[in-house]
Amino acid sequence: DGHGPIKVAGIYTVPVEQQWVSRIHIAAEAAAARGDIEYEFTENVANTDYPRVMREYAESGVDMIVGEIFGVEREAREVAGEYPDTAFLMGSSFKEDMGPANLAVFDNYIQDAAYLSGIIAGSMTETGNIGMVGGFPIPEVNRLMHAFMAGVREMREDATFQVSFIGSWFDPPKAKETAFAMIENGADIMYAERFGVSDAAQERGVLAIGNVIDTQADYPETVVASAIWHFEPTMDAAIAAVKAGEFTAADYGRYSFMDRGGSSLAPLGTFEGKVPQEALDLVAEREAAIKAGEFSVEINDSEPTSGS
Amino acid sequence: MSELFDILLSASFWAAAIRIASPLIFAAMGELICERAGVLNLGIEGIMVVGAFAGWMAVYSGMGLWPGVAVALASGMAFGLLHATLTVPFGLSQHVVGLGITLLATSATYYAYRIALPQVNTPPKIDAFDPYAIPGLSDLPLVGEALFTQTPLTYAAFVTAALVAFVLFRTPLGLAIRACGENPAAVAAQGLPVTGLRMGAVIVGSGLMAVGGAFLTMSAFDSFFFEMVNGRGWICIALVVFGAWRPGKTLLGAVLFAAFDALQIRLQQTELGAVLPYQAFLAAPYILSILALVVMSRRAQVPAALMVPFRKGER
Amino acid sequence: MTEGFGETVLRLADITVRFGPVTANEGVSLELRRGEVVALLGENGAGKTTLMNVLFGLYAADEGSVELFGQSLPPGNPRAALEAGVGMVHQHFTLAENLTVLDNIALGTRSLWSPVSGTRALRARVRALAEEYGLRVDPDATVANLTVGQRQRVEILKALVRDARILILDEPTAVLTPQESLDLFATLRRAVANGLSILFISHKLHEVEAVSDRVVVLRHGRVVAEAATAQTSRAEMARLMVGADIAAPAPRPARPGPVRVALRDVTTPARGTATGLRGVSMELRAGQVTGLVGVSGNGQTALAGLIAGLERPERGTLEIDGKTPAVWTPRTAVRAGIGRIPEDRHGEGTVGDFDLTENAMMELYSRWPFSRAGWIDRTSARAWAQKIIKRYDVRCPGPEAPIRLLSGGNMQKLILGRVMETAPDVILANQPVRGLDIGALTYVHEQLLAARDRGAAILLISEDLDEVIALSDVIHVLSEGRLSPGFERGTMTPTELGAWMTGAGFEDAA
Amino acid sequence: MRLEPIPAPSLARRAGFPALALGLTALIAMGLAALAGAAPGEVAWLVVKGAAGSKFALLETLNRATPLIFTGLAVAVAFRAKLWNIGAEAQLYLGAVATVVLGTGLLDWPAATLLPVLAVAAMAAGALALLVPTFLKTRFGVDEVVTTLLLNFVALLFVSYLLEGPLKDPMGLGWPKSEPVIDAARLPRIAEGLRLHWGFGLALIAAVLVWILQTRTIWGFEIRAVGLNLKAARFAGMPVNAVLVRTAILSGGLAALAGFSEVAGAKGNLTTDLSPGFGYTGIIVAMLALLHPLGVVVAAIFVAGIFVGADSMSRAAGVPSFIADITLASALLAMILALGLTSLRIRR
Ligand SMILES: Nc1ncnc2c1ncn2[C@@H]1O[C@H](COP(=O)(O)OP(=O)(O)OP(=O)(O)O)[C@@H](O)[C@H]1O
Ligand SMILES: Nc1ncnc2c1ncn2[C@@H]1O[C@H](COP(=O)(O)OP(=O)(O)OP(=O)(O)O)[C@@H](O)[C@H]1O
Ligand SMILES: [Mg+2]
Ligand SMILES: [Mg+2]
Repeated sequence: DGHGPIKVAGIYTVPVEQQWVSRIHIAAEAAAARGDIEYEFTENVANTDYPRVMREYAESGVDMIVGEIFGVEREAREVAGEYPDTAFLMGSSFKEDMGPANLAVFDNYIQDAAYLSGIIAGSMTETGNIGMVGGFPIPEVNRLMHAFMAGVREMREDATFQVSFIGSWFDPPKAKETAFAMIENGADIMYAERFGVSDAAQERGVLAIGNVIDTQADYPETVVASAIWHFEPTMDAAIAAVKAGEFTAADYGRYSFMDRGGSSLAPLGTFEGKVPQEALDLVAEREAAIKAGEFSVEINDSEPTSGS
Repeated sequence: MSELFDILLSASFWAAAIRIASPLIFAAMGELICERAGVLNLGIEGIMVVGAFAGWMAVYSGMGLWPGVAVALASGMAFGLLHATLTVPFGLSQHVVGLGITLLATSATYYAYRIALPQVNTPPKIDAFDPYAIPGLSDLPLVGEALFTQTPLTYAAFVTAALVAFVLFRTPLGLAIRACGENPAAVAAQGLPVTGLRMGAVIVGSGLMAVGGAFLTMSAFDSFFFEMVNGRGWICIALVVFGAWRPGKTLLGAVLFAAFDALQIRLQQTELGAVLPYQAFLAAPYILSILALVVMSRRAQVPAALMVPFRKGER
Repeated sequence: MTEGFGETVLRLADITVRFGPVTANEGVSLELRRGEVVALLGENGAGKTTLMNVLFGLYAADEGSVELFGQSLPPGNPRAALEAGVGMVHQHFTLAENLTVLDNIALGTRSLWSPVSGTRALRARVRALAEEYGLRVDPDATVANLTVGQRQRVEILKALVRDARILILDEPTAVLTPQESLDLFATLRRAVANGLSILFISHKLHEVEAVSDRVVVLRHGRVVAEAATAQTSRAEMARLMVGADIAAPAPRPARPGPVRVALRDVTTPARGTATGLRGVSMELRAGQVTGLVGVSGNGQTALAGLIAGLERPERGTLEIDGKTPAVWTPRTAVRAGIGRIPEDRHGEGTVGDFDLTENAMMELYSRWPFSRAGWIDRTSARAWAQKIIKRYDVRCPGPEAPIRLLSGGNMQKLILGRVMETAPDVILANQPVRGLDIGALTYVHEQLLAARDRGAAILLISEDLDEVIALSDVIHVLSEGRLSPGFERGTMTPTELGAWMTGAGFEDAA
Repeated sequence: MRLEPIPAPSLARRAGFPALALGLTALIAMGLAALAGAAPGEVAWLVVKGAAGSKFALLETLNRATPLIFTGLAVAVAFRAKLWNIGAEAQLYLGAVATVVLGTGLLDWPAATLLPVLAVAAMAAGALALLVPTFLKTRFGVDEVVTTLLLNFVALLFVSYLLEGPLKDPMGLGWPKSEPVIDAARLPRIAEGLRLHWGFGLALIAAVLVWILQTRTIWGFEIRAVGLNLKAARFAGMPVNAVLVRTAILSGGLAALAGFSEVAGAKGNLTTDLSPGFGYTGIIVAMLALLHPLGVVVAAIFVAGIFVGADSMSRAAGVPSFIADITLASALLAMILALGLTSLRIRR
């Protein structure tokens, strides 16, 4: 298209290993590898420092800033307002109409895939007792848990769920202990929102469902299915908009939906042939319906609780 | 109520408590040694991070597990040397040095991680310590599963506590260390090297803290994550006070604290879990620790020269 | 002058020690022979402790050398001194209070790398030595629970266990009761008979006379005199120390006035190892010194605390000028015009890191002119401190110097000054001359008598019977919390008081 | 060989050692940058530029220093009385909670009355948070290092509960944060368009007031006496427990002002990551300042400047951003060593 690479800066409040952020980071690196962008990033930025870092990058002349402003919505919009020539593509709880014209929002709307992973889980559980360990009950986590639970119920109406939040993004030993407790309490499938949960499942010989990233390679006997977030469609759409000079306030959240390729169910891999056909059929049917726009999974951002 | 008893009577609950306690035991013993010698070591949180990284990295790059533990120990001792140099001969503020070392050790670890593993992915896994059922003992009812089917590093934690108790209370070296924490002038008057003793205690203590960190990446889990130490070091500071600076009571405190933690995880799935917010459960071990301190409070046990720098021949 | 003793065991040659601008020792030379007891005399701050610290290796001398048993001692190395057979009992005890007696003695007796503590053998040895030298103390007691006299014994045991052949005692009797001092001297005699040599520092000249073979006098860091004890006298020693003649204050008749403080059947609770008061009644009259004696631990602390405002009667009443105060705290005691000289000048009397000005106004800061409406007036405070420094001859770098740098005697003078300058109606003088040299001691006594003469009621608590007998118009004895009747000046001999102190008098009276 | 204190260090020592410390810090930062493959040459300059090279940079430094001044003062005041308050973090959060509870519309007053009321309410909340450990200390002899430390965790979980429960912003779309405070509850910006707000001015005023209190009033005299020798203070007639309580109120209140200032000045609302450890950094700030209230201002600006500058340098030089914390930690340790060496010399 005659354009050289645009300059993109990522600003993340956690290290880039964190699942959610890692998807953005990997998409950006892929775009950089293709030569579409020049990419640099700053990680582990406290929210107190976030507006300053935004401003520094904007001052340095980057074309687009990608990041997450859940904790600094108001200040971030102020900064964006001062740099109308810079595109801001930000993970945010709000919608595009609340901010300046150059700030677009996105989030991990992968409830479709989470729902499908729930169907598989529902078909694999024997006890009907499912354990779920999360970091914090924020919308990005809650909506996937709800979608997953809805999927499970498609196969097991009587399923019960154990839900716990460990109050930390990075404490695999704690997540593991929490998972152990749930397994002792009868869970035979673990929903692995955090690192450490699949490890507990593996050690105790129960199954796990992955989330956001695919970790089956690490737990071949344990992780049955995963709902994967692909940030590439979001990133690529934003890059194209910037290059075309058409970047405006918009909700890029749609690009995370399954029909846009923003999420998918990971290949069954080692569990090929081990999942009941009945479930696979339902998954195929619903996936087609979702992609055709005939079926939508409810987006429920409220905190899930234990129970049925 | 009956649910509570069911939990408390299950071997797996106590096994979890012992697992959770293990890193705390190592690190709390390290802190105890430092404080017995008269040095408050607030570097503990950062030193645990270093140990968690160093041990794991060593194994990841091809070393055996026990050599990895040794690397963790050495990394902690290196930071201990820095802490000791600044606080003992120079007598600088133990608060600043400790918090500064926590900041330094943490950030240096993360920096090293980024340079060592620049490609972003899930951190690689190592073959961590596996549980080892001690023949005979592990067949005992309840305690067999709780105590004797743990990883070797957990056994090492208990052995360490026993060793620390033995050295501190049964050997001349331990006596000298304790005396340094009570009245360094008395130690100097016997011709013993207060500076050397205090530095040695801080270095060895820091090494143990690092092993506590390594437990997280080499036994409790099998890879390294930023921030995974998650405040455990600060808990150990509290455990030492709770244990009245005695290894046995400190160990007991660690197990109790861990038991509260294991209990809150389980109680979240009971009816209580539906009523109380999850934060109440997470806060319970801290609040119970404070209450336990109120019940136990015996101030007289504080090493009299804790945080008091010593320079020979100063009035 | 040293004939009759064995070979020279210790030779200090031309020792000079400087602390910044202060020269604590200047060209000091000294010899000690086997079986000899040498007393080191000198004013507060003359450099005695410094010299002993050099000998023991705690300080390194700037110039000069130390030779032990013919071998020169490496400087600044207490280990070497210990191994050469020097034992030191420090002026301020070097004991770890939260450890046991045995632990304190064991410290440093074995290689640090020894895998066993060897306490069993040591306990036996301590028992044996304690028996031999009459140093009774429970090896398993925690030092914090011991009386000063018992701590003293632990310190000596520490030296004996190491087979010390030279024993340094820095003011060993400053905090001992007369009986404890006598026990100590008996011990020392046994040690000397066994071939020990002793260097001994004391301000109490009668002890020096009784115990030492030879005296060495330091003034301003230099040796100014040396003499066989037999060939000198107390007056001579005092003159050599101070450089001028010292005369004890002449006794003058008291003119007792009204009762200022009265205790009516007061009982106080016991605190730790310290006995409380048991039904004590007592009156402090204006213009009169009331002396209080007793074996340490018999309620002196409780009585002093009561007058100082730290303690309240559990039963009975305390009356100040005929009225029972509703609130009784240190603050109300100060307000009621009670001047207090505390027993422990480091712990209670002063704040070491405060300067002299701040220490001088410790009790008065909330009053005019030291503060107005909550604001401190440093200028008034400094002027006040300067006045005390001048009047009471407090030797110090100035009112802005931290008080911890002062010698004990000078610290005591500042406390005395801040009490006396408010012209209190009642003065509590608790061990007012502990550790002071003869010059300072005489000065303090004169000041107390002057206060009496202008009408103050004085309570003098001391373990030094001679001091109490010399100064008091009325003497009471405390024993197990009970108070004897008041004995008028001149009616009691030390022996009779001693009987009351052991409790005998109470039995006879009952 | 041993170290001995110098009574009155020369100006050369007092300026020279800190300069050496900064030099050492620069060397460490350069070495680390080189390790990450960046050219070390400009590193030191980039730090200075990032901290104070422009009006924006300078104001950002002062902005980040603002909460540190408050928490530094809080710690300095408490440590003077040997009240080991490690809980400034908890007090900060409780101050913020009070600000949010009253400032989001409950009190609909004009700024001139609302702001002082919010500040006082915040101080009361922070004071309360420290009074609990102080009471446990004076009443039961419980070590306050541990209680204040543990209460940090409890306070943060409490805030987390509030933000997911009663204080949750209904407009926040599920993210745990409070409603924004009303406009009248916002501290105005000092310069339009930049982040620095009048919380900084308030911090300076607080520092001067604390300094006056400590050096010129009988309360300050009592606090220092109690800290240096509690027995002597009691003997002299000082109301020791009352002094500790007063100190706790002052210290907790100052820390809480950091929370007030961050909410009313910087953020406008409360989240669980309001403070990236300002309470703990306050301890460092206080000790670097040798507990001097005016020194706290300097130390806070120093700490903030090093961090902001080194963080900016990490982007300019293209090295992992963790270098900012390493640089800060090195600077702290080097500086505390330099301050120590200023008044010490080696003898033989
Ligand atoms: N560590 C030190 N630092 C600075 N000055 C010191 C030190 N030790 C002693 N001095 C000073 O050296 C001088 C001699 O002190 P020293 O303690 O030797 O006196 P002393 O004769 O033992 O007095 P006292 O009878 O009061 O015990 C005093 O002026 C004292 O202030
Ligand atoms: N500098 C000191 N170092 C150690 N102990 C001291 C010191 N000064 C005083 N003491 C002692 O602490 C002990 C505690 O009090 P104890 O019950 O033994 O006696 P008491 O009732 O206080 O009577 P008194 O004070 O007259 O001896 C006393 O023996 C007291 O003399
Ligand atoms: Mg002396
Ligand atoms: Mg006493």
